[in-house]
Amino acid sequence: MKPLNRLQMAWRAGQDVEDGTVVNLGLGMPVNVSDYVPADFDVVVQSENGIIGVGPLASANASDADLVDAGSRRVTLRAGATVIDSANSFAMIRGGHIDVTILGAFEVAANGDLANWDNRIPDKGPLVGGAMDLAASAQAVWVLMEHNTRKGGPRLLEACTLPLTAVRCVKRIYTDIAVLSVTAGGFLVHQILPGISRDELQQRTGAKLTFAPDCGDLVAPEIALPEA
Amino acid sequence: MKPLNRLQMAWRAGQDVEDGTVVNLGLGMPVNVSDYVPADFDVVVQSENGIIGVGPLASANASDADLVDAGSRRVTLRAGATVIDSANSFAMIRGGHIDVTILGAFEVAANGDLANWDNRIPDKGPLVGGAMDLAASAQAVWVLMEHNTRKGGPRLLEACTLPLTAVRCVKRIYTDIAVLSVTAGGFLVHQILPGISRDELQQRTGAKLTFAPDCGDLVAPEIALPEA
Amino acid sequence: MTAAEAVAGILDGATVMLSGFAGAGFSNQLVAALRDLGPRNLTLVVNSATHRLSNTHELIAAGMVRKVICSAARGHDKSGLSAFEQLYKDGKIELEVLPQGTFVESIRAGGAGIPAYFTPTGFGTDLAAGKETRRFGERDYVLEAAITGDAALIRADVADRWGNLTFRHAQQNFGPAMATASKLVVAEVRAFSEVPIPPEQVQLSGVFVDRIYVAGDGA
Amino acid sequence: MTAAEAVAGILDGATVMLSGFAGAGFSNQLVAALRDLGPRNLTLVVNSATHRLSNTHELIAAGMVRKVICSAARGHDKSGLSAFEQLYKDGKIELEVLPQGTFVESIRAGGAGIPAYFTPTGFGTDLAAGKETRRFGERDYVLEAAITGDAALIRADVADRWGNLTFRHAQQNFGPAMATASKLVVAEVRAFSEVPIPPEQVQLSGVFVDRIYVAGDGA
Repeated sequence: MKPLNRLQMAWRAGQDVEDGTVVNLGLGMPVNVSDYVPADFDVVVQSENGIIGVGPLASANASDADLVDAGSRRVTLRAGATVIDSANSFAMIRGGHIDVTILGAFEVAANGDLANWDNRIPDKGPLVGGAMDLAASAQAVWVLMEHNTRKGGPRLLEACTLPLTAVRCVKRIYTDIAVLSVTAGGFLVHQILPGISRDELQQRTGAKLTFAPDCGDLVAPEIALPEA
Repeated sequence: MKPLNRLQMAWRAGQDVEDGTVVNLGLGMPVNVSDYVPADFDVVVQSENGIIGVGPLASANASDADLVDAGSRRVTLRAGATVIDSANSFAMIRGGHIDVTILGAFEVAANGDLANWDNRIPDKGPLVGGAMDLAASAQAVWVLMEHNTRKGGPRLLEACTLPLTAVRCVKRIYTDIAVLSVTAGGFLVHQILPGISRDELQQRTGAKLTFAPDCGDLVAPEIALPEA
Repeated sequence: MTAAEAVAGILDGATVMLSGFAGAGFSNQLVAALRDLGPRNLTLVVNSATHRLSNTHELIAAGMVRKVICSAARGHDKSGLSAFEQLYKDGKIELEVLPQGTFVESIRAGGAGIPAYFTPTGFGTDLAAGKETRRFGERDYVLEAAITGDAALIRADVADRWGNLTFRHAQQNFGPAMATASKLVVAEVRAFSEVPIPPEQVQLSGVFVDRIYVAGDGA
Repeated sequence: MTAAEAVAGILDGATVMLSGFAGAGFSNQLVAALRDLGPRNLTLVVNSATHRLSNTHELIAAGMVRKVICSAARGHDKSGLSAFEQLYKDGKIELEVLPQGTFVESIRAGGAGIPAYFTPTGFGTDLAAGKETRRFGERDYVLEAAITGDAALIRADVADRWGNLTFRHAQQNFGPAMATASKLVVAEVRAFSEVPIPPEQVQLSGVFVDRIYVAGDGA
């Protein structure tokens, strides 16, 4: 079975979003998660530029340059939404009022350390944005990332090699081949892509894995990626 | 000439309020100051419960229990007013955005220390309210108080005997018999009630007085006190 | 939801925040329901322990309160002591008095994930006695700690189905900050709206509000 | 008032705050006027040093900027370096990067009289290197300092004669906090109203606003 594509990974994380929660979705893959939350769920998507209740993307002829999310996407407001300023938005984030933030990442350590910003790109200026606030203070931090780097190296490690975003914060990780949680004993595997053995998953991971007693198959519906 | 009554004292302070300023007026005598600011002045009266732009008192049949100032008086809003919450109101106060606060006081020291709350009334609980924030952070603190206690003792002292509200904060003092400022050299007298000599004023004051070169007469129009 | 249902689950020992100031924004029907519920050993976070237009004193008179954090604790009855003052005199209630700006900034900090902050307010006064101080630039500051609550009972004007609130005039006072700083937030409102309050009119997001009690005009 | 008049008096060495984020709320006409005015050795307080929809990079390219305090400084041009990045590479511009929540909380603190506060954000990361830390309860926190400005150039929707402002949607972002934290506050707005904005619609009190430049729809 093929590894999950980016939208399938977003779908998988979306299955774990609970009704009645407030979620913040990071740039890139994570913003797609809201497309896969059941339509009858009352989930509030918060964007750190102050939108409480992000709705679907705006249609081309109804888009508004002032109604954007933190990723500069022109969005709509869902029913019951409001907009606050950045100081209040980050007060909300820092104060623990976000139930789940779903972030992209470069690396996650077995103790939950997260590395998802990088100031080492040659000559390029650093870009941190709101990730440190979200990672430090959301009630739960979930990571959505490929299990391995393009060169095949592990992203789940005993200790991060890249600059940290926050310490001991990640609770769950959704990769293209597995679903894991971070426990006091390190990474715990809940689902594996059919066709990948426990040994192979361990080989592709830079820290010791434990497998949940009910560890099952990671399966997602077919979702086509949009043409680039 | 008779000492100024409470409304005359408020009138006198009102003569020094400048156009375009933001003022906060304490409970008691100070709230009357706004009645004596020239009508064509653009003065914003802030009340620490969040009203920015307090207008005149509400008439009996137009009063609204939700539109009150910090002294629980039913007020109106002036044109251009808004209302904010207490956290933002005190952020405004603490951040130095109030040009002048005019407060009542028990004692003022020659270094500007202010004592205007008292937790020593037997059995009575303490009451501090917003006075400490206003005294600590307004750009200028003016005090409106009788020159002497009911027993004739001085309220202007070398050092306060009552619990302090804030240190080194008072800039001007309007009493019933004099107008003074607080300088690096202590109390400087700007006006004295006609009929009171410099010696007598010094005798009624608990700290050394200096007299401004242009020290003049303290005169106010007749203003009748309302019947009790 | 009845007022009793709205305050259900507030337990002995809870820290409860109550909005209201200067006669506006008291959640008096919820406070009455809390009195009927009767939890003990409460810590109240309320601007005034003794405001004559609030029901706070009834909780205190009923012996339900262990401690009060406030900026004002002086009774208005010149002929005698308030319930609070009598208990305070007898050493039966604990009191923490804060400058009003520190009171509300500490609540705001509690809701904003700030455990402590420096403020110029109170430096050199009895209310800063024993507190850590530090000089920044030319001024001295006091370190103050955040305040959080188990429950907040606040008063607002209109709530919509999403829990969004509007406030009338000075009714908001401590309510928005308290709502951010408490685990269970109950709003007593004049009216309920099935349609959403327009986004630009919302003064407190429903994200912060857990329960709504429609009290009507009575307060 | 022309845009040039609106920015007049911003001097060499000034700290200037610029609003805007994610394409909304940039005060671009004021920034263009500031470029024409040409003060040198500026410190910019701006969320992104390099946002492609803001004119911030023109100030940097013109060599007017000594230091940038921001949360993002990465150019969008994949084929080369932004003006900021080139100067940064050459060691000709100073950079202070803060987590976005710390960036705006420090500005809010600057406007609210708080010289410093503890935050959990950034603890254990490179951005907290060298900063004071302290444990409260079970967590570790970083001490962060307030940020204040000599001038803030912010974008809003409508201003009234009293300087009160409204914002459209996500246009507000950093503007309200910056307005509280700067000595001179200039608002670039779409429209001006001679009649007061209704009290409950005001999003930033005119107490914080010194000058208004009516830019119309252009940004």
